[in-house]
Amino acid sequence: MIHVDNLNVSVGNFNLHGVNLELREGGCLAILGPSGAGKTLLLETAMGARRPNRGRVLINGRNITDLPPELRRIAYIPQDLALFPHLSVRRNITFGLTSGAARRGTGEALDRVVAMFNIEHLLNRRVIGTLSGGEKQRVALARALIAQPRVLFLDEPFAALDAATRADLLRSLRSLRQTLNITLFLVTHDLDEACFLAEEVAIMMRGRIVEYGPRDRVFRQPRTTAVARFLNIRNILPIEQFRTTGFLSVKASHDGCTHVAVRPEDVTLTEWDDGPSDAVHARLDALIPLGSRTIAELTLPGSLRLEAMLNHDQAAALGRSASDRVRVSIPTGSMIYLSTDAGGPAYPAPVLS
Amino acid sequence: MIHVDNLNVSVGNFNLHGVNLELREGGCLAILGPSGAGKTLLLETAMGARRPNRGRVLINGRNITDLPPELRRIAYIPQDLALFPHLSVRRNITFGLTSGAARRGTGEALDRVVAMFNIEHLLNRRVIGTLSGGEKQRVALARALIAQPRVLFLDEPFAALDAATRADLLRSLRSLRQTLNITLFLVTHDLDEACFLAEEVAIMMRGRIVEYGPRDRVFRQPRTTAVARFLNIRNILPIEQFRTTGFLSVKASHDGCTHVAVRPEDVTLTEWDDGPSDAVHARLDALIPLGSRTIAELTLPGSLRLEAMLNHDQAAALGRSASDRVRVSIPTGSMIYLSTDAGGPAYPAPVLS
Amino acid sequence: MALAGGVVGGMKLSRSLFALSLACGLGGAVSLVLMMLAAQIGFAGVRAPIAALGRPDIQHAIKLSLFCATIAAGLAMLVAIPSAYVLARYRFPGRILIDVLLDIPIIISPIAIGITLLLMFRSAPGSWVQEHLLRFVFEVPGIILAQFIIALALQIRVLKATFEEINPRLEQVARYLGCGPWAAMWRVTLPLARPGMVAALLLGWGRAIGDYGATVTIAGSVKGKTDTIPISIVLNWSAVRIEAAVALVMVLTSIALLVLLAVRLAAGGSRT
Amino acid sequence: MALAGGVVGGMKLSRSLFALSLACGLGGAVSLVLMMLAAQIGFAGVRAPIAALGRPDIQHAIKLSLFCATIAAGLAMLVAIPSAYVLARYRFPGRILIDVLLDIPIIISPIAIGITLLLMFRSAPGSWVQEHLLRFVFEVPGIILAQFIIALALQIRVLKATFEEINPRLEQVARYLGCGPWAAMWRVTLPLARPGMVAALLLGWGRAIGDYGATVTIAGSVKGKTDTIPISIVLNWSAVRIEAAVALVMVLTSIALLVLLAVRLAAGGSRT
Repeated sequence: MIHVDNLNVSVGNFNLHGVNLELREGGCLAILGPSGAGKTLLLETAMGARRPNRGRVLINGRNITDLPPELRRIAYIPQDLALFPHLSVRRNITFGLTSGAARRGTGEALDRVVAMFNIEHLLNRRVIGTLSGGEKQRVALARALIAQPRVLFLDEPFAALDAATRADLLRSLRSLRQTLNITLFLVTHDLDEACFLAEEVAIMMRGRIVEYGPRDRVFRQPRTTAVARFLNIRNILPIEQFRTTGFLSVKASHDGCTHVAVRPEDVTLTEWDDGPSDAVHARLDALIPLGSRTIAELTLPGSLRLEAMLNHDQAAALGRSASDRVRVSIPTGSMIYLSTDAGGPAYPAPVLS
Repeated sequence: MIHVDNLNVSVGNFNLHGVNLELREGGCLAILGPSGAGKTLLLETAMGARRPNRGRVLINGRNITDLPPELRRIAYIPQDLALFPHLSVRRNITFGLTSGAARRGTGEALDRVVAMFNIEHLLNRRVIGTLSGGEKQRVALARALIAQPRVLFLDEPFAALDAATRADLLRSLRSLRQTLNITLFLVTHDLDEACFLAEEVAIMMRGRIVEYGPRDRVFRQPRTTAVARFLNIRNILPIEQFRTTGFLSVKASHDGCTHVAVRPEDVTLTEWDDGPSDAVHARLDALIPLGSRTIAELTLPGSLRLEAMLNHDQAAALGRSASDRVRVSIPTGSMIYLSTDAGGPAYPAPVLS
Repeated sequence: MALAGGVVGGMKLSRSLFALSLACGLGGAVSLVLMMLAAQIGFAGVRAPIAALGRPDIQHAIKLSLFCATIAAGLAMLVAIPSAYVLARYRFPGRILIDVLLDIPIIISPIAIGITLLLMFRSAPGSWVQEHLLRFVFEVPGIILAQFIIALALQIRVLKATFEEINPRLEQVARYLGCGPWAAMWRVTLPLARPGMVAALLLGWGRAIGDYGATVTIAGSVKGKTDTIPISIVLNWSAVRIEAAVALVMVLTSIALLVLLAVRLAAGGSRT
Repeated sequence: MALAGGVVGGMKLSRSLFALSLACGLGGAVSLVLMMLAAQIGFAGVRAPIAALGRPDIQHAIKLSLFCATIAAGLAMLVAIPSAYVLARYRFPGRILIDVLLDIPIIISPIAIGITLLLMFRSAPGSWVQEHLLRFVFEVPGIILAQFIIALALQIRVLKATFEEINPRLEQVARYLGCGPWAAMWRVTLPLARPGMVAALLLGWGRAIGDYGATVTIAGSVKGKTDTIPISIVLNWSAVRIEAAVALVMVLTSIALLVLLAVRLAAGGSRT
């Protein structure tokens, strides 16, 4: 439905380089990346708010690169929501319906979105500033969707909300997608949001798409250290160092890859004397409970540090043990082989004290 | 070490009501709450940036309510970090050392914090604006800690960062606490941050502390629906409705409680024909993979909706099953009994479409 | 502990000095203005000046000033709104140069503006305009032109700041909600700019009504014809009709106060 | 599809009209200012005015103006900085009233300021000051006082906006890092306010040097004594020494341009 075709944009001395994306009708594409990667610039260019130096944007095969915004039938929710501060909630929501034919259907359209987002009680509020964060979000969604746009562009829409409100809105938006069959183009730096809403994910760094594909492929099999680090896969280690520590199941070389990443939830800990034969001895430094799960911090021979994620029962068992020594094993299938980015790590390597 | 004693503050028509808190030396207290709850106001009053209407703040038994800020030996990192834009990174970090005796030790003190946060390579940057979000954080921490303060006050310090950078900084701060034995006073709306750093948690809503205690107690056994909702416990249901659905192990009445909350990770799903005898039949509406875990959305008899959190293996097993019917069971011990807040829900109830 | 007490004591003194010097600065500035207001009333009370307001020549001056300033400030708004909008919203080569050019009439001496206008009407195209279209020199249109220029520059400055404070994303969202550029401006930008537009109109009007240098240079002080309030003040003062002059000074002061209060109210009203 | 094309065509026209009307507004404003600048040069070229600059009475006027405006604007800064800081940082009862009072000298007619100062010096305490301390009326100190008031109000306004734009948390963090209130101001606030302070000084100075109404009322136009540039312009123009008057107008215009450019450079330099 939406094709972004070799888009090049410059702002000051920041550039977007040859971005190609494709989004099918009713689908959801998430653009993920650290701040400053150019995500918002890409979104604004795809929407038509900025003119690209080169490249085209097509909707249903029609080139809309030069179409004025008011004729595009797309909706846009920016990070700050941009609710109109001089209008009541009702007038904010119906803002897009005052021209021509749409005006006659205002009543039903309003009823429809009001029911959809359950904001009946807010309709007569005169001052937008007194709404809570979640209420503002729902009003912004109602305003954007009242005219039944073809595509909804979202720029970090939930960044300022607390966990419970965000979780509610994510579920709202997810069920809306199914009801309305609307296409979503989502920019975010939050992994959970992308995971929850999108089928396709593109990861952007320094003005380039560095990974692009189905969500599960991108999240489970990143290809470079920079992307793996951005995806918050905590254990990223040089292959050689990993092997010399005793994990002999790690392949010595693999398509020119230099690093191996292992998710904390794929690391298995057992007590000192049990465990499979390929397990490696390690010292358990700390158990940090985090909601229903527990992070275990480990030190392996050669001062190698690893993190493991345990569920409640495993953590309780380890916590009871008198010794701080454990055996660590990692299934061969859960090793992710990574190459180092040609231009050095696009994402600065964290160093801890 | 820090005692906040019956603090009352007014700003405009917002009030903090009789806040009492206690923080031991080397401890970490997190103030959690939705935005607009008064968290920052509490922090600023505890630091002495605002004068309370009533109440006192003591550090080590000494009343510091009237002590000017520069004599308090506390450090402060606001949400926007407030790095000095006209100074280089080096001069930002050493800003606090230019008076009197501290000046002579500048060299060593600088070396110490630079090593601690691994910011050697940033020292000679002249313009703060070109640092990345994570780099700015580390510079702000170095500036705050160079003069070895007794307490560090943090106001939403990691709100603008992506998951990987935040995770790195949380681990830095956690290990620093152990190395430096510094006391932390943290304001945040992020549950994971509080969980990761704090031993004590206070939950604030509308200018009042509504829950206060050890982290595990507060997170595992909230007492009111508003707090449970803020803690993002997805399944909060009226006791009666829950019982009539078939969960007979739910006590009909319990200390005047009206609702029961169940964490999604405590809900067990099994295939239609297995499962314990007290299990209830339900329809599986959706499986939403989220990182290493999967959310299952269920509909129970009486249109009751529940969420369950599954690990990878459980989800895979359910995913293979041809039927969308499952059996749901909930261990008696994981039911959290809640009372409704006297003044109605302090936190607006979310309603989904 | 005694030492620490000493340090705290010293700090307290330094902090008091800090507060004191701030208070002195502000107190000095405020008392200067208050002394000036007191001097006006102290000189002749309010009765004699109010009586002087009844004189026909003073009524003529007040009417002429209100007429000219209102037309000048109104016309200037029509030019100032689009100019300020372009400068606030678009980036184009030469923007900074234009910005500087448009600030000249704010900072330059009104005398220089007046002389420059006289030079313009002495040139060949200027003379042609004078002869065939409209006489400006020593005439009421000259007053309006001078005041137009003085109001315009100030209005552009105020409106530019106003438009810059309005989140441009509001207009962008309005466009995606189906508004053309006119509709987006009419339904979003202008309503939000209303306090700034009121301020620009009133401040420009106030500056126009108080102008002496530019007005007197191009329109002269022709008694009964081009004597605006400031010109009439000078005429009366030199003729030692002090009550009449003071009466008009008090009129100008009251106008200034009313304008400033109205601007505050407009700005405050938008914040509720 | 044809209909849609028609709609798009109509929209295009409406959008062109939008751009056109914006361009007309800005173009009109800019060309008015350019015409004024052209009129100055067009009248006598630049040679005759430059020659006129050599005349001793004109040199006296320029020297006097530079002297008075520099002292007036410098002194005004000493009062304006603490006043603006208090107004920007503290909330106290009466703050808005003080704010309005301090804006009066910006919006009021300079003639009214001058007459008010004369009235002040006619009062008993004013006469005592004149006789025992310093003569103001018809003297150079009178020029400086008038220009001080004119510069002060503008400077407070500019500095207040500057201080308001500086994140107050920077000072707060500086305090917790061990700075007293003086040190926090000296090491954080003032360095960050430097572009604004340069702008306030230059704009106040530019307004002071261009003032005619207030200066002429309190200090008169005593040739060779209180004839600042604007007063000298009027004296020369009435004596039909047009080249001399135009020369001084061009001096004022150049000063205005230089001040505005310097303000831009100061602001731009801080952004790198």
